[in-house]
Formats: sequence, structure tokens, C-alpha cells
Amino acid sequence: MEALFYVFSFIAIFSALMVVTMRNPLTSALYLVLCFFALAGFYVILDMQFLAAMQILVYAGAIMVLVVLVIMLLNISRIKNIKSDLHQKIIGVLISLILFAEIVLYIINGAQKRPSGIFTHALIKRIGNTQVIGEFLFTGYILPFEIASILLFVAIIGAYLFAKKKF
Amino acid sequence: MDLKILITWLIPLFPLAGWFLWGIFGKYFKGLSGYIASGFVAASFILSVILFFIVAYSHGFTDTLYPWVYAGIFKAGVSADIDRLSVIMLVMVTGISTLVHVYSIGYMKGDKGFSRYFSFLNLFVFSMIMLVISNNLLLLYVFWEAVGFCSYILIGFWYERKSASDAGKKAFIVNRIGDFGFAVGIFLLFVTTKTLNYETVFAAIPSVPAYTTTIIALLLFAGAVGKSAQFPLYIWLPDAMEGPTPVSALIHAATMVTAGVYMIARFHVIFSYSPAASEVVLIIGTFTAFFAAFIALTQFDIKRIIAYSTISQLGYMFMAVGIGSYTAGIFHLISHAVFKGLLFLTAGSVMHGLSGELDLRKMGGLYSKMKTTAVTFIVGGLALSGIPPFSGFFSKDAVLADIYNKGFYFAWIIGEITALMTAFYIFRLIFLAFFGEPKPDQNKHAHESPQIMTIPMIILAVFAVIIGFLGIPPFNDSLFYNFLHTDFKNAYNFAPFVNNTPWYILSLISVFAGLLGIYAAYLLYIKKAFDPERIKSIFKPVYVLSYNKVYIDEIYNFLIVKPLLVFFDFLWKVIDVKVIDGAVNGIALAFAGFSAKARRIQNGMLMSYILTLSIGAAALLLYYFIR
Amino acid sequence: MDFFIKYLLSILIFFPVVSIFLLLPVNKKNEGILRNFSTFLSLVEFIFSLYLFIYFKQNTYKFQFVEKFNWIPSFGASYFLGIDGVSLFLILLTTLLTFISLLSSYRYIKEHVKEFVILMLLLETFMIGTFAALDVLLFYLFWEFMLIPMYFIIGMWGTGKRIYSAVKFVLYTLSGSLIMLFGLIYIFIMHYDQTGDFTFNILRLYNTHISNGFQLILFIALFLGFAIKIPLFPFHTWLPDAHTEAPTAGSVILAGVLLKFGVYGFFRFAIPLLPSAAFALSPFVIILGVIGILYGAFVSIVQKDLKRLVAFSSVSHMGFIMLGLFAMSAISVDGSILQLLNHGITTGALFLFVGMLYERMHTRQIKDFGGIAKKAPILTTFFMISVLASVGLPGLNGFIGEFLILIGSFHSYPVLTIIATSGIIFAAVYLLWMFQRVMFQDITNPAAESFEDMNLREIITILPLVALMFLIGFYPMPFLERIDPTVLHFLSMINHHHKAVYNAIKLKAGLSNA
Amino acid sequence: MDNYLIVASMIFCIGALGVIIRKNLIVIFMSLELMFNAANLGFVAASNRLNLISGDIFVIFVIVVAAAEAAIALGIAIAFYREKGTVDIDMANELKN
Repeated sequence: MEALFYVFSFIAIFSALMVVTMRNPLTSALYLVLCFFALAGFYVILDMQFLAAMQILVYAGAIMVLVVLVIMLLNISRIKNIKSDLHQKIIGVLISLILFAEIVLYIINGAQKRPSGIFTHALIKRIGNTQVIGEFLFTGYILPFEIASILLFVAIIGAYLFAKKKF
Repeated sequence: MDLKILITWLIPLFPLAGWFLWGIFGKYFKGLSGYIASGFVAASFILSVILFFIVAYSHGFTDTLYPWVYAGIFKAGVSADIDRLSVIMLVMVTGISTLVHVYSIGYMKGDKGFSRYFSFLNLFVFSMIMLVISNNLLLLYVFWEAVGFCSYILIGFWYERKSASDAGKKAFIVNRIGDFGFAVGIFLLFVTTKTLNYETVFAAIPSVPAYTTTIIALLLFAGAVGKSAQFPLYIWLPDAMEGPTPVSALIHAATMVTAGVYMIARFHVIFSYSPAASEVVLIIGTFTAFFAAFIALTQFDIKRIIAYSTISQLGYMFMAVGIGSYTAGIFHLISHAVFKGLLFLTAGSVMHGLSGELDLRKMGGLYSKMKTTAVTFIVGGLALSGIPPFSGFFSKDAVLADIYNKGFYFAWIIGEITALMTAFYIFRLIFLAFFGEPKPDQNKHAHESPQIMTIPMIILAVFAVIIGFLGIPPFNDSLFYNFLHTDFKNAYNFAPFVNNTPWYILSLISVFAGLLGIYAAYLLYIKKAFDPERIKSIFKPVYVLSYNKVYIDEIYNFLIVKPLLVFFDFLWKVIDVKVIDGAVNGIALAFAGFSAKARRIQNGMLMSYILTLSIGAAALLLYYFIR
Repeated sequence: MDFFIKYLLSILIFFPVVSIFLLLPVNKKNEGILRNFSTFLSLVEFIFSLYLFIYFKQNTYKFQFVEKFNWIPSFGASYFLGIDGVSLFLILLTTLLTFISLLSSYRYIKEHVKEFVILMLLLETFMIGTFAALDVLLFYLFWEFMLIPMYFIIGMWGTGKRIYSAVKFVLYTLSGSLIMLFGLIYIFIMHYDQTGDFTFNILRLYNTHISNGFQLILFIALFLGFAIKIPLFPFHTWLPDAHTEAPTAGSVILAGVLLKFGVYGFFRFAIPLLPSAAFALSPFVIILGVIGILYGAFVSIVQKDLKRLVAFSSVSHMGFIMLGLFAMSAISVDGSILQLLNHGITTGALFLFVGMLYERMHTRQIKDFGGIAKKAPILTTFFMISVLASVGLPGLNGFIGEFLILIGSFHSYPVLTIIATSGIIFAAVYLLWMFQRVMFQDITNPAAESFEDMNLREIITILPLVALMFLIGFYPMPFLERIDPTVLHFLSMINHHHKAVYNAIKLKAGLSNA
Repeated sequence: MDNYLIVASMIFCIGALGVIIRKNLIVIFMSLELMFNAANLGFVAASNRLNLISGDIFVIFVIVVAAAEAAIALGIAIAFYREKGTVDIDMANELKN
């Protein structure tokens, strides 16, 4: 398990870096897909197979296809020529490093919290993670769930309106 | 309602009605308005005479028409106080007004403001009547200012002329300066006595501390100085001659300007309980009498000469009331009203004949052209010079004799010198205008005025002769004295008689002074014994000083008006716009500047927003971390 | 009829709103109908308000025409209306001036007539509401609402730098009133803490006991709100701008009614709520007032713009009113309240005349006028009466108010009163000088040759104001006898409160001799 | 568990870096997705550690929001491209007056 974790971390971080640094957005998109797969791997390690499946289906399957489609739709040669400023790069790296350092320091210094829930690995394994999530989703979180559906609906209309030729 | 009360309120009602009628419907009446207005005032005059006899044979009374201002403990009604003093004033005011109204019909004929003129003249008569009969200080103050307003509007009657409207404005503002003192005096009086009613005020005055009384009296006198054109606020009166001449006769000679004297006589209790204030009245009166006569010596504008003469004669009246001889002051007031009104009307007649000419240097030999005018003018001049048996002799000598016998010798000497100068300047005017060679260019079309103007002049001339006999036997035993003296019984006798020089000795001196003045004028201007130009050059500095009216207007202008205007401009352009508004706008600008800076952050570049966002996140985490 | 009288105040407040709904269906282009109909409706409103005068019981200080309904119980706010002798006349003034300003703008307002009349009627609602409200929250609501129509009236129909002026006016007064709101709410909370009575009812708030130190702070908070509205001397700079750029009707309402709210606020709120502070600070307020009197007069003298001159003269007149109010003697407060009306009448009339001159000559510069008297005798006559009323000529309204103020203040503040009295000299200087340059002398501007005299509509506009000038000048008793009981009650109330606080302090310090 | 969080934070910071330094609208969008996913990873790891299930539920909602966001953002990108002819974010300066 440990080894798998490090493998996935390496893939995830590497592909994330590639997403950010590649000039061609299409390449970035493909690395992003790779990154999503790595994350899905993490979820599997963490006993959340359902989430892993969702990750791949929704992200890698739906969203990334959409992105790639859009990139194709646009004129790729002109998009490639968009350059970043040097000072912005320096500031960006600096800020990110500071942010990272802070978060890490925060994580390390943060007090360890005792497990408070009842859903241990064993329990989840026994019931099955899909069922657990499903039960919660359709009982306690029914209202957010419904709202999420409205959100999606709104997003569809919004996307349609934006993509229309004339407002 | 009692008959006498009805009469009392009818007297002011007539002119008030006249004001409304001519003011609103003037254009429907056309020339008729003059006759009806005169009729109204004549009705007032007749009622005044009736009231005079009622009071003379019974006693005075007070009556309240309606409560006017009641607020807290402050109470003032529209109420009248009829006593001998007020009926005498009433008869004088309405009488002269009637004559001036009649005269004006001729004088103002054809003027496009004919009915406007009579409207305001009626308003003036109304205000003056109310001023005379009011029985509290608030009402007095109201009509005190109201007559000032009428004076303002009538001086500026020919408003197209800048000089006329300037003069009107000047009169109003200078009067206001005096009224400022008057108002403060009323405040102080109210605060000390808690009332403004004459009777209660007078009852309270003896128990008021002397210095308070003095302050009150001086403040009230400030009002009189403004209204009665005494030094240093006399400057408006000469300019007021821009108005129509009958207005000068009525307002600026006979009635309004004497309101100050009347006021002091009315408040004799206050003034007599404050010898210091009375002394100030005497000093101002004496100085003004001399000063104005001095200026009058060298002027060439006939109306201005008479105006300065009025100031000078008012000085005499203030001398009289300043030494506590209230009856003498009022007597001189009445006789002066008659002969000075006469002089103005005749001067107006001269102007009328010469189509508005006022300059003495362009006149001469008018006697042959306008005999009535000349004769009546000479009667007025003799009365002014104090030659017996004309009225001025009796009244002025009553004043001067009292001054001498009460021991104010210096004032008496000044008074006699002034009498000499008075005789000189008025006869200089007479000789230059009516005698000597006619000036060819001007006198061609000189003509006598119509009868409607000459008849009032003749009536006034007759009165100028006979009214003096009320002062027989001269001095403190005359008819007039005995009639009026009862009103002043409450006065405190602060200046007792110290001499008992008989009247004829003092009168002889005055008459001599008057004759000397006339003779000097005769020598200079008829006999031409001396060349006036030579005398001019001998006394050059004095002459220049007198000719330029001692530069008082210029001094005021330079010392007060100009600096104040500069200061006000500074106040507006620097203090208001820059400092105060600047502070307000400065605060606003500070906010605007801050938000302009703040807006730089919002430069519309999404990248910088994101950058800021991340910096914020980093900082937030850092904060949690170091906390 | 009973119903009408009982709910008269509400009817007065909401009648203009109803009028707006009556006006809404009228087509925008039918300007004639809009103008006539709105003027007619405001006249009806004025006639309604006369019933207040008729049914007002004059020998009592108690609030009359009281209406009280729950409004927001959770805030302790109620719809609580009522008038006393002071607000009676202010409401009458409001309805009269609204009618007059609608009548006066037939010629001035050429565009957006519908919007204009609607805003004016809306403004009327808010103004009457402010005067009638006896609930602090209701009062504040109306108070702030007033700014909105006024902002648009200045901003839309003004001249020159109208947007600047409108924004300045709104921001200035708004910032003041926010501080004031803070003070009022603080008093409300203190009252709740003390009595447990959760109410915005001003009559009950009067009973709040506030320590002297707090009173000072709260008084300054309220002072800022009201003093800016008046405007008192250093806070006056919005006024000339707003007045100068506003259309005639706006100026009339601004000078005639809006400025009154500051004084009314002091009378109704600041002084009775915080009597000790009012007593302690009255010398300072009076000094500011007296500075305002002279300062306004001085600055008026050198003004070149007619409207600006009248605006600065307002500063001067409002100084008199503050002097009288804070001298706190029965005579002077009577005078102050009367002078409030006088100022509304007189300055309103002056602005109307300036508007008429502007309509004819399209300039407000004094130097462009001259010799108008020859062409327009009627206008000259009425203008002169108004000018003289403003000068304070006896026999007209301004004199009675000023005289009462000065004679009442003299006892407590002799020196300041004397200084204030000298203001009457300068009033004569600036107004008469202006009048001379505008109306008298010879015609210099060729445009004046075709100057038309007042027409019938304008005469009707002016006539009520001139009639009131004479009425108050010659017979002020109908006004004074209604104001007087209210003022006496006001004074006894603040003296009582002041003494109560004072005694409490003495008691604490062990100085009580009882 | 810390390791997961550190990896998550690392991905998050890389995403942030991408958002800051890149000017291509599409890449920025993808970087945002990276940040979303980093957060998801954090949720799942924490939920796993604390024996809770709410974190996992949240991930589902985040995915939903991400999907909605993707639809809108790409719509904006297309509209923007149509307007400006590019997807350079520096061209999006209409907010500047």
C-alpha cells in the first residue's frame, strides 16, 4: 500500500506540474487526465471505490472531454502563443511556495484529532462504500442533493446562453 | 365707542385708506388721486384739530385698538396715547401734510408716477400719525422705521436716476444704523422694566440705576441721531434732496426728521433722569448746529443749503431738549416745521419755474419773474434768521434764552454764532437767487408757479408770521409753554435755572446776530462791497473745507465702506469658498483620493485579482499560523 | 366628517401619494393637464391642511390629532402621529409652499413635467410626515426619504453644476443624519435599559435619564444632524450651491421647508431629550448662530449672483432663529418659531422672484439687470414687499419674529444679542443694494427692454405669501397664541428635566439640603 | 494521513501556481480543476482518518459543482474567444474603466 501511495503521488504531482507548465493546452489536458487517474487511485487506496469511479467517469470522462472539445474548437495555434510575464512567474512560484510551506507547517503542527465517527474501514467494507454513500446522500443530504440538481440545470442553461452566438 | 376714540383711530385710517387706494387702483384715478389724497389728509387734519380741542379742554387718554404681539411676558398692543404733546404734533403733521399734498398736485403734475407718489405720501402721513400717537415703544419703533421706509421710497422716487436710488438707499441704511442703537435701547429698557408701555416705563424709570438709564437714553438717542440727521449720521439728509421737493418739505424738514426731537420729548422722563445722556444730546446738538451751518455757507445747490439749514436747526432743537427745555424744543420744532416747509416749497417753486435748476450760480433776479415765490421765500428766510416778529424769532430765542439762563454759556455762544451764519447763508441764497442781474440763458422762460402751488406757500407764510405769537410773552410764561408744560411734569429737573436774565436782552443779542448776518450777505452779494472771490481766497482752507462738506462722505467711504467691502469679499472668496467649503470638499476629496488609490487595485486585470487572492490566502494562513 | 378630522394627519400625509396614482395614468405629453391637475391636487391638500388650523385647540400644549398604531412591534416602533402648535404651522407652511411651487413652475419646468410633479408630491408626503411623526423611527424614515426627491429635483431640473450640488447636498445632509441616527438609537437603548420599555415613542423617550457627560456626546451627535440641515454657520456650504443650482420650486421648498427641519429637530428632539447638554452648550450654539447672522450678511453683500445672495441671506436668518431657540426664554422661542414661518414665507417669495427674473432674462447675475421697475411695476411692488419683509421692516412679518427673538435673548446674552442686532443693518445693506441694482436705475441690458410684468398666474402665486407677510406683520396673534402654549410647555419641560438631573447630581454629591 | 494532506496541498499549490502564472483561460480552468481535486483528496483522506462519511459526500457535491462550473467556464471561454479572438486573460479588462 505504501508503495502504491508513493507511486500515485509521484504521478499526480508530476502530471499536475506538467498541466501547469506545458505550452500546448492539449498536452496539459492530457496530463490532467493522467492526474485524475492518479487521484482515483488514491481513492481506491482509501476504500472509496465509488468515488474513484465517479472521478474517472465525471472528470476524466465528461469534463475533460468537454475541455478537449473546446480546445479543438478554438484556434490552437493562436492559443499556443499566449505567453506569461517573467515577473509574474517569479511571483507566482514564490507565492505558491510560501503557500505550500505554510500549509505543510500547518498540517504538521496541527493537533491530531481522534477519530470521532463510526464508519471504520471494517464497517465500510462490510456494508460496501456505495451503499453507505447512497444512504447518506438520499437521507441526510437530500436537500443539498436536490439543490445540486437545480445547479446543474442552471449551469446547462447558462452554458447554452454563453455559447450562443448572440446574447 | 367713545367719540374721541373714534376720532383718534379715524385720523390714521384716512391716509392708510389712501395708500391702499392709490397703491392698487391708482391708474384708474389718474390725476384725481392727488385731489382725493389731499382731501383724505385734510379730513385727518380737521379731525386732529377737533381732537386738539377735546384734549385741550379735557385731558389726555389712552386706548388700545387690538392686542398685537403677546408672547410670554411680552405684551404690546396697537394702542394710542393721546395727550397734549401728541395732539400738537398731530395738528402740525396733518396740517403741513395737507398743504404739501395740495402743493404736490401742481408740482408733480404730469409725472408718470403720480398716483404712486400720493400713495406713498399717504403712507408716510399714516406712519407719522401712528408714530406720534403710539403708546408703547414697539409701536413707536415700528412706525419709526416705517417713516424711514417712506423716506427711502420717496427719496428714490425717480428711481431711474442712480443718484436718487443711491440716496434713498443711503438714507435707509444710515437710519438703520441709528435704529440699531434704538432697538438695543428698547431691549435694554424691556429687560430692566419688563414692559414697553410708556406709562409703566416712566413709572419704573426713577427707581432704575442711573447708569442703566444713561445707557438706555444714549441708545435711544442713537436712533434720534439717525432719524434727525445729527452728527455723525447726518450724511443722508443732504443726499435726500434727490427726492421730489414737496417730499423734502414734508419729510426732510417738517415731520420725519423732527421725530428724534419728539422722541426725546416723549421720553423726557428717561432723559431727564440721566443728566449725562442729556449732556450728550446737548453736545451733539450744539456741534451739529454749528457744523451744518458752516457747510451751508458755501454751497450752491439751493435745496442742499436748506437741507443743511434743517440739520442745523434740528441741532437747536436737540440743544433745547438736551437742557431739559422740552417745551422750547417742541415750540421750535413746530415753528421750524412751518418756516422750513415754506422754504422748501418755495425752493420747489423756483425749481418748477426754472425747469429743475438748482444751481445758485445760474440764478439771479428772479424777483421780478416770480413775485409770490420770492416774497414767501423772504418771509421764510426772515423766520429762519430769527427776525421779529417772524416765528423763528420767538422759538429760537426761547431755546437760546433757556440755554443761557440754565448756564450753558459755551453752547449759547455757539448758538449765537450759528444764528449769524444762518442769517448769512439764507440771505446769500435769497440775494443771489432773487436779486441781482438775471442770468440770460436761464431766466427766459422763468415763470410763476400755478396757484395750486402758491396758495399753500402763502398759507404757510402767513403761519410763519403768526405762529410765533404763541410764544408771547417770550420765555417760560408763554401760551405755548403753559399749554404743553403739564405733559412734562414728570421730568426730573436736572438743569435748574441759574440766571434770570430778562428775555429782551437775550433777544436783542440774537436779533443783532441775525441782522449782522443779513447785512454781511447784503454787503457781499448786493452792494458787492467786497469781492466774494477775494474773501474766498483769504479764507481758502476754511472755504475749501466748507465747500467740500468737510469731506465727511469721503472719510466714511474711505474708512468704513471700502475696507468693509474688501473684507466681505475676502470673507466670501477666501474664508467661505476656500476655507470652510474647502474643508468640506477637502474631506470629500480625501475620500475621493483614497478611493482613487483603492481603485488602482481594481485594475480590471483578472490576473492581478487572482494574485491578490493568493497573497490574501497566504497571509490568512500565516496569521493563523503565528497566532 | 368625524373620520376625516380624526385621521386628518394620515390623510394629509398620504393624499399626495394618492394624487400621484391619480396622475400616473395621464400621458406624459399632456403637460398642461399634468400641471393643472397636480396644482389642483396640491391646492386640495392645502385646503385639507387648513382644517388642522380650524380644529386646532389653541389653549393647550397637548398633542392633537393623535393617531397611534403598531407598526414594527419588534422594534418598538409605532405609527404615531400628532401635532402641537409648532408643527401645525410648519405643516401649513409645507402644504402652502408645495402648492405655490407647483404653481410657480409652469414656465420654469419644461421637460419631464410628469416626473417633476410626482417628485414634488412625493416630497410633500415626506415633509408632512416628518413634521407629524412622534415616533423617532418614523421621523427618521421620513427625514431620510425627503432627500431622494430633492436630489432628483436639483439634479434633473437644476442649472450649472447641478449634479455636483445635488450630490453635495445629499452627502452632506446624509452624513449628518447618520450621526444623528446613532444618537437617537443610543437614547432609545438607554431608555430601554432604564425602564424596560421598548419604544421609539418620543414622548416616552423624553423621560430618559442620561448623565451629563453622555448628554454632551449625544447632543453633539444630534447637533451635527440638525445643524447641517439648518444650516448653522460652519456647516452651511452646501446651501448656496444647492439653492443656486436648484430650480425655483426646489429652492422654494428647500428654503421654505427643508431648512426648518433642522430647527424643528432641535425643538422636538435634541433639546428636550438632552436638556442639560442643551443648556450647557447653548452659548456655543448661539455664538455659531450669531457668527452665522453676520457672516451670512457680510457674504451676501458681495454676492454677484442673485440666488446665491438670497441663499446666504438664509444663513443669516437661520442664525437669528438659532439665537432665539437657544436663548430659551419664552419670548425668544416664540419669536424663533414665528420666524421659522416668516423665513419660509419671505425667502420662498424671494426665490420665486429670482425665478421670475431668471425666466425672463435667463441670467441671475445682478449686473445684468437694472431698470426693471420701469417695465414691471407689479413685480417691483411685490418684490419690494418681500425684500422689505426680509430686511425686517416693521409692519411686515420678519420684524415681529426678529424683534421677539432679540428682545427675548437680550436678558441672557446681551452682548451676543447686540452683535446679532447689528445684522439688521447689514440685511438692509445687501438687500436694498441688490434691489437697487436689479430693479432701479436705468436699463443697461437690452434684454430688459422687452421685460414682461407678472401675469395672473404669477400674481396668484405670490399673493398668498404677500398677504401672509402683512397678516403676520400687523396681526400675529392667531399664530402666537397657538405657538405660545407649546413653547411654554417646551420650556417648562426642559427646565424640569434639567433640574431633575441637576438635583440627582446634587443628591449624589450629598449636597441636597432636604 | 498527513502524507495525503501534503500531497493534496502540493497539488493545490501547483494548481494555484498555474492560475497565477498562466494566461490561457483554458489552462487556468484546468488549474482550477486541479485545485478542486486537491481539495477532494483532502476531504476523502480526512474522512477516512476520522471514520466519517460526510467528507465523501462532499466530494460528490464538489464534483457536481465542478461539472457545472466546467460547463459555464467553457461557455464563457467560447464567448470570450468569439469576442476577442483569443483566450488571453489579459484581454479580459472590461472591468477597468
